[in-house]
Amino acid sequence: MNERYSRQILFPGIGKEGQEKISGKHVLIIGAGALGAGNAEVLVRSGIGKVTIIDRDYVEESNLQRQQLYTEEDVAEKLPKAVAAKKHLAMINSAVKVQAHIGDATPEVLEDLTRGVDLIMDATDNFETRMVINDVSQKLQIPWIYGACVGSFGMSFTIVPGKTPCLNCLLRTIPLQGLTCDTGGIISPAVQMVIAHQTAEALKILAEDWDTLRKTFVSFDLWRNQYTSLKMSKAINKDCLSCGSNPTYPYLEHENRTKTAVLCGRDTVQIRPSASGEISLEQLARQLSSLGYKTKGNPYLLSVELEGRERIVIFKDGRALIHGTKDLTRAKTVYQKILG
Amino acid sequence: MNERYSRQILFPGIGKEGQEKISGKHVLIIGAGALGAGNAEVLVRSGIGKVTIIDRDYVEESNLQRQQLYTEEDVAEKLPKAVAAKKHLAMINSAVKVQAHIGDATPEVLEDLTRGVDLIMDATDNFETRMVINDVSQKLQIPWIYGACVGSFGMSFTIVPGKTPCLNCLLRTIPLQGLTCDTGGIISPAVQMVIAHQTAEALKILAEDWDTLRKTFVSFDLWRNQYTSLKMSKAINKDCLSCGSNPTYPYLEHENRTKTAVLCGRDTVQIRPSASGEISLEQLARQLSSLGYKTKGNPYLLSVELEGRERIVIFKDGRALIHGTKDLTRAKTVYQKILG
Amino acid sequence: MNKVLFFAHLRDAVGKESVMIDAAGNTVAELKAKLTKVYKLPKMDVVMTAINEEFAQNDEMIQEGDTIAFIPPVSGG
Amino acid sequence: MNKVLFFAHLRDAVGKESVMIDAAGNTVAELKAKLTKVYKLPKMDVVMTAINEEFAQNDEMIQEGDTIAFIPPVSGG
Repeated sequence: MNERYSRQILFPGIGKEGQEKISGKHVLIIGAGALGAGNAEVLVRSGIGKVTIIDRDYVEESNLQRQQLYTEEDVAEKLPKAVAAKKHLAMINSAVKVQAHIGDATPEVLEDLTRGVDLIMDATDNFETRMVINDVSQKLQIPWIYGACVGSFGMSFTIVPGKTPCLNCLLRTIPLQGLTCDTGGIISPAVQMVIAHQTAEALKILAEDWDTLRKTFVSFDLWRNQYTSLKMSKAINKDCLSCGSNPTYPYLEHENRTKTAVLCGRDTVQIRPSASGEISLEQLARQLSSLGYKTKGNPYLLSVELEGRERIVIFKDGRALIHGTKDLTRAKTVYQKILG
Repeated sequence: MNERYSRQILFPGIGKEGQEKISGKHVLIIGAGALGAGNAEVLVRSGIGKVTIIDRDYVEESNLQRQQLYTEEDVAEKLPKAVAAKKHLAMINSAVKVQAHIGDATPEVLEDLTRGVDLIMDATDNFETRMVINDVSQKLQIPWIYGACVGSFGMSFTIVPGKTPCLNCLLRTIPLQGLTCDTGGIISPAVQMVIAHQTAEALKILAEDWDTLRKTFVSFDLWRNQYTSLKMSKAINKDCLSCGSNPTYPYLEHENRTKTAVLCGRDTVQIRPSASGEISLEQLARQLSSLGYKTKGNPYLLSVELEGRERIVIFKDGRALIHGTKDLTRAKTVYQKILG
Repeated sequence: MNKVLFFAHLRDAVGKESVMIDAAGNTVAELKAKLTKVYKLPKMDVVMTAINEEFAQNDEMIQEGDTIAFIPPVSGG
Repeated sequence: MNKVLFFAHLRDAVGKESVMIDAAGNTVAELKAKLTKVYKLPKMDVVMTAINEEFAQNDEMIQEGDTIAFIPPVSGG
């Protein structure tokens, strides 16, 4: 082990002792897209003991521009991302155990996968799953590292139960209309920058160098040359339902989840989001048309033609019908690609 | 092309026009270590037209902890890094032309490789080569992007001839005794962070979005949660011999180069550095012993046992004898690993 | 006067990185409402606010000279 | 007084991230010489200096209240 990790052991923040700790740790990575593949590659190269990756998607051509690990062959084979990631990680470091899960990160699945892990890495593409991660993290007292990016912009925050505010303290409610990589685009350097921050924090946690953990919320824009780190102690909410004195872990409860249902006798799925609020359909229409989507709307709903034969109809309250599919997971993916 | 790069085209800073420009560009990457492999992967995924990579080293086990692209198989085959990089890049994006050069980045070679390229990415591990890159960049009026890291610390600066100060303005002389990854260690997140900055600047230059170029010198420490960006206009030196009004490109001249010579009849190479100054042998001895090297010294010289059967003897003026090899390139590699 | 900084798509909506505005005596929520009107910003209720590089709640009062930054959480990954 | 920040291995040599020192009226070169003596720092001649987040030459004069940062260029890659 010494030769392989010699340069990491030379780094005083880790050392021999830190490397031994890292090699016994188990990390759960939620998502195997750009952030998931990148985080997994760094951690596996660093010599962690075990990594579990969950993802519901397969590798597509438009992923290759920013999602490391994946190759043209994975696209040709339409490999599930979790499987493709596992394959490439094994070639990079055969000593690390990699467990791949293909499927939706529902609260049940997440709670199950999280038991026994030392750290959760956020690499998902929507706030609903992040709020579930946040509740599971608080319930099981396991730290997680938020990371997200769109365009040239990105952010990261390390959440340690009992020590830092949690995501529910910061947001109080799930943002209903967020920019996603499918509406705002994404460049690979922004992905790399989030990965750099997430994995640095991860190595501190895995090497148990707790004092050096970043306490600030980092956000940056690489195209506009901005970088800020915010002090977060004022964000702690002692009445927070996820991390306060009387937690109820609201996002693990059934009524707060996105409801998906295949509409009877039709090739259509209905999605009712957990977030409540009102969407500006006008603004969404402008944004999507400028991206080349064909849209048609009225004050009550917006209809958008998607790639392939699907069409999504979005109502003001965030409810949507995805026409052209009966696949619940596929419908949810489409929904979150457009609405975040 | 549209589907593959769709998320990058969606990003307003690049767009359709930017993507077309990127796809016609040729980038030269000097070095295929951690920064070289990472920069190459990002740029090749981004769909540049052509990339040329030069490196003198082969893939070793201790590289895998931070050098993306490379696998355990590359180590087993002792593949030259440039060749291994080319192999993996072809699987990632077969449409990008990749040219691999195995060898030392001497001034002649660099000047030759630089003709016709649009941008030079610095991914080398020593200041001597960087000063040569700097002179070639000024002579041929081609921008280059400085990047370096050690431990959890890193830095980047974009040098555009005629617009920004150059590396010779900043340093005035080559630092003789710098920390290297072989003496200070390195963690992968620091590498990723430098890559994020270098490739963001690269995409701006390749997409010809000149106004958004970062004008500041960025440095950061991910373990200590520091980030600074320095305004650099005061660094411009109008008498600079590399970028001033009467440039002589001093680092392209023969007398300013590291001199290597096989000592007659012995299994030893002598290295005489281009930098002038005095080394603190005492400090170097302390540092190397703390890293586990066996050292022996007196006020005039320091002898260090290396991995394998080599031994290096360093004199106060930076001159060194590398015993146990007749290979000039190997000797230079050893020297720069210890002295930067 | 107060400097107000906009990040990510808020910057695009406003058209510049920062504006000078007199917000002393306003709460964060009041400033958000004011800006939403002037610049036709997307809904600001979940946008994170910082006063002088420190996270601020919606009911926090803005002082003369404070620098306010609005950072929209993003979901991509 | 002046705040002096140390980056990378300079920080390790000094043992802390910053020190307060009265450097007003000194040039950058003079401050470097002073610090080299006090903290047994490695040679400072090629260490980059910033005054108030702006690159400074060795002959630049330090003013009361300036924040000075020393950033050693590194060569790893």
